[in-house]
Amino acid sequence: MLGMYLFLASEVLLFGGLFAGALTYRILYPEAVVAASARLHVWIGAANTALLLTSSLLVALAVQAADRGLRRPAAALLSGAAGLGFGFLVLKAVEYTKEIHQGLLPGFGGRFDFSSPVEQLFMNLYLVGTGLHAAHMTVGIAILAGLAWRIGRRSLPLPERAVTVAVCGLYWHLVDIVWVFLYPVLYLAR
Amino acid sequence: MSMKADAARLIAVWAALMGLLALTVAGSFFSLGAGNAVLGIGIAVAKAALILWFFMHLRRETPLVRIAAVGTVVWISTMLILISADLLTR
Amino acid sequence: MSGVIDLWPGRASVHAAQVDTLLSGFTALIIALSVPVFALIVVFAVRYRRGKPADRTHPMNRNVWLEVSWAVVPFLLIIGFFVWSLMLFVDLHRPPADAVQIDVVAKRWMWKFQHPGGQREIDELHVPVGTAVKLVMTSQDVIHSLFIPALRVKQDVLPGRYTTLWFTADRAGRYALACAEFCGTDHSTMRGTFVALSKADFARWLAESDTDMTLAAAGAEIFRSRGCSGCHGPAATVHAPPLEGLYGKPVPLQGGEVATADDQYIRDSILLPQSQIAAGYPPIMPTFRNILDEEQVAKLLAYIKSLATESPKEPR
Amino acid sequence: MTVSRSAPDDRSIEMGAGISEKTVAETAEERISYLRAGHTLRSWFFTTDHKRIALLYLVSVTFFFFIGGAAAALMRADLLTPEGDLLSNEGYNRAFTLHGVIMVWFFLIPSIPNVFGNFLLPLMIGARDLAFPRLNLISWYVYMVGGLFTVFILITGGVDTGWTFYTPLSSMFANGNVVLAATAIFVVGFSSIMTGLNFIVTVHTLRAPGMTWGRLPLFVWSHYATSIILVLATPVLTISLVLIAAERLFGIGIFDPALGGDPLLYQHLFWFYSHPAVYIMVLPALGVTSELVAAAARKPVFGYWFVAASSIAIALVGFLVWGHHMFVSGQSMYASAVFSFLSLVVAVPSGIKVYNWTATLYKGHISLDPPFLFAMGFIGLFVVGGLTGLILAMLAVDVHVHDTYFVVAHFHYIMVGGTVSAFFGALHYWWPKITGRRYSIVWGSLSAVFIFLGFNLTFFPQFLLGYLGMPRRYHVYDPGFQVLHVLSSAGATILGVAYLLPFAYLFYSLRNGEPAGPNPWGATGLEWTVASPPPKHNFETIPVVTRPPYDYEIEQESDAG
Repeated sequence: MLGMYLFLASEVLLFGGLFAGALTYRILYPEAVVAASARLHVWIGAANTALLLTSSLLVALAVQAADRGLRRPAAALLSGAAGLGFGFLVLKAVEYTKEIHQGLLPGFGGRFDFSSPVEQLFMNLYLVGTGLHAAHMTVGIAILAGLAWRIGRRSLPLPERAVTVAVCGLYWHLVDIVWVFLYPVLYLAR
Repeated sequence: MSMKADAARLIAVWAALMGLLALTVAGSFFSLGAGNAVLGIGIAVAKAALILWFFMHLRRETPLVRIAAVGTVVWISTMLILISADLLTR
Repeated sequence: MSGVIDLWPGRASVHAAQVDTLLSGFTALIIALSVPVFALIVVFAVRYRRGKPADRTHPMNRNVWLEVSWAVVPFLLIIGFFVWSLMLFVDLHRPPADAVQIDVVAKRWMWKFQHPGGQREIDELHVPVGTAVKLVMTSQDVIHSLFIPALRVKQDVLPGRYTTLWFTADRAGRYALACAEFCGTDHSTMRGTFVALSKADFARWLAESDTDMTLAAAGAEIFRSRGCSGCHGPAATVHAPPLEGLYGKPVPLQGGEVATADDQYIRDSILLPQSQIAAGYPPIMPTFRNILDEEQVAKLLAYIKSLATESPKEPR
Repeated sequence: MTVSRSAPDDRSIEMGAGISEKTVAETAEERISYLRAGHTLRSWFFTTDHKRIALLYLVSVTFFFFIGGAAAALMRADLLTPEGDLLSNEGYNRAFTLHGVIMVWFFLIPSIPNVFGNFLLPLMIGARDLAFPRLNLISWYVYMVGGLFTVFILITGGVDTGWTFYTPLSSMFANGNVVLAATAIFVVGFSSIMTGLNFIVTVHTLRAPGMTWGRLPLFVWSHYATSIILVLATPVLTISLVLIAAERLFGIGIFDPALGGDPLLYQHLFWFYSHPAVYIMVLPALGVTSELVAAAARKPVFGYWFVAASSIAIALVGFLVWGHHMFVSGQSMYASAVFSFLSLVVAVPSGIKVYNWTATLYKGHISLDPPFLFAMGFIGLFVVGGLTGLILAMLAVDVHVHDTYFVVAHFHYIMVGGTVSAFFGALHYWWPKITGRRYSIVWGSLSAVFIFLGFNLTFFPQFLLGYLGMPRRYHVYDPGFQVLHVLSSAGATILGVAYLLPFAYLFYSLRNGEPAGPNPWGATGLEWTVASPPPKHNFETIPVVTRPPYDYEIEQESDAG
């Protein structure tokens, strides 16, 4: 448990570097950052936040079920959470596609439509931040799905190995927390 | 404590999180100047605290783990505060 | 300049002498703090050598007061020096208002200097003694750092930003000038000469150096040829902020904040126009970041500064 | 520490997450030393024994030490003449970048923690292994993958950014293999995080019964403090490198000044890691010195709690001082003032340690065997390095000496004079424990003295060079500086030979050294209660600790008479 928390601490500081970047540009160029943020898809971001919060709930419930040795509910809840996580990635992909068509996503395609250089900077930060988060999501989904599968075929006996579920759950919650901060910092800068 | 009561509490926390999400989105449509940033980050902190405390079971962990969690928050805030101290006084 | 090894580099300003005094004083302090440690280690190692009879009764294993005193006393002494050095440092950041401004543009791997009269030089900087000189510096590519050892000053030169450095040289002579921040392949050849001249010599040097027009006049030329005057000029049809009397004044921005129209603000407005938009004007200014280089921006700045005393004329 | 044997308790099995369970019948096998338990390559490369992993690290860091040293030798040879006749501009830039990258990430950071920390931490706290033995092995593999990338960079022509990778030079202008180098450091960062995490959990969960926090050897305290930094600082470096690589590969970085990017943002992130990283390098060395001084004097370390707490204080305050690398960078004047003040604060705990070591020697029974000579050398060089660090923290002076040879001399005094001396001290102190053999005391003492002298001759002239205005990373310089440069290169020759010396007599001792016995120095500490070399699972039965650390009084009574 302590080991996992320490690992999470290092993850937090990993994203901390990105938040430091966001903070820097918010302070240096408040207006341009607000303008750039306003062009993002607030509602997709909100929907994604809701998806993640709900999946976190499912994971918390799954941990509880695992503690009590309830095999089937635990597996079902974990699969559900992984499914919601997958939904998040799908929405994210839709969002990226829209942004590519708008000429907002750097690194893809040749046509860009940035209203200012600072907006390009902001979108770079947005891409690295959300991309890194999506990479963490992918790992998390794989872990949750793997857990659900192993619980389902009894290779992970419950409640004896409930700690494993709890530790993986911690990781998922952390990915959720990171998004909880990314969302206002990137989408809601006003 | 019974399974149901535990589950009910988690669901209540989830409802609170969704409420906060609605609040933060709604808040972004009002122009409050610096208030927007404070509101956005404040709500994010509240959400993170709820997740940590209930979903991540920090309330049942040993003091050591709590220190680790609080320490992390202190660390990252230190970094952000000292960097902004430079930016704001340049 | 004597002997095989000079222990002090040449001094060309009062500030240099002050830094040397600070260093000497502080060195004395650290010697006072460390030599007893070295001496005691040697003495103990000899006196209490294993197998050698010595009085070893009542060895101490802890003593809180001793601990606290050797933590606190050196710290307080050091804090005294901290205050001293802080005062010198603050001085370095407060150029006098009447300082002569010289623009510096660093570029891999050369230093370019522009005097207000329009004189330009590369890798050589001539300044008059007894006059406060302020260098306003920026870089065309990577981070450089202007280092003049004889003045004991150094300041990084950043791309996209102005940094300043000021000094009053008080001894004529030729001194070294170097880039101190690693800037790529030929970093160690990015050196030059800092020449402090008496006022008369400096005036002669200024007169001899070729100069067709002052910096501000060159800026006015760019202002016309690059089309700035089309919007910001008196006959403009576009609604753009007037630049007369702008320099040094507060500018209300669209977001409600207020910026000061200093060098950095004007530079950013030319190269990153959308980042800070003056209140009441549409955000229509195109960026000039691929059109103007830093030297031209410096000239434009000199021109806009020269308009500081004129009263704003609202375009019709 | 006197140790009473307790009955085998199941607590140890329950706690040691990765220890394979042993039946009583296998105890005879357990007594076999860890070196003889298996001779196949497989038994080394897939071992989870912390002691074998420590030896894997010892071989690897030594290898990188010599690559980095070769780069340094090239530079010193090139600097003999002001025109730099040996190397091209580009070649020199690549040499010092390589030297910095290898020495910092592939030698100094892993040196003491991964070799001696790995070997000794479980022995010192009475455990059979680290908390996560497999993670420990993975961490070595990750380190080697990073190392392979570095070697690959060597073959493909190098990097020319300096080890600091300042943007926009690194992200947009440099010619070398910046992305590969960033990948190498990125990868080795994970190894650091794993090790740090492993140490923290081990100290918390695997201490033997009776091994309270107040009884931990100071070596363990300093490694605990180091681990905190490893876990919390390394990820910030990781993200900075990711951002540089993203900018170089895809043009999506956030530092581009043409877009309004702030070049100082990278420096803030980089030094948020790299200043604490300096403490990663030096804290373990401080821990080693505490052990050596106590063993040399046969006395408890003076003011145990002050020394232990100062390690933690250095780790914490060390995170607040990074801005002192940026006094002339264009950072705000007010921020510089705050960072300068905090940098002076962090000197206090270091000062406490030095004064306490000196007081420890008072009325001791001081032995001048090689490890203790190294320890004395360490104290001397560390004090010079630390106090010149205070000069650098003085704002007005730093404006002059920043980015000159003064800085180079200062950090070499800390890292080479300090950490490398402590590394050799530790090697000479625990060599009999690791190998079971004694080495030649005469040769050991000679190499300690030569390293000390050679070091001072190499680096003291650089303080003078720096104040005279010789900027660092210069390959062509003003002819006026030549005398000092030649002195420095002469010293480097002595230093180089002195570093090679131990390899000769230590290798010789492997075959021909006398058996050391469990406790050749008459020292306290659980590691000296087991055989040399230690048995595979360290302790037959988990010891119960009943006495404070450095409890030399019992032996002293007979000795002093």
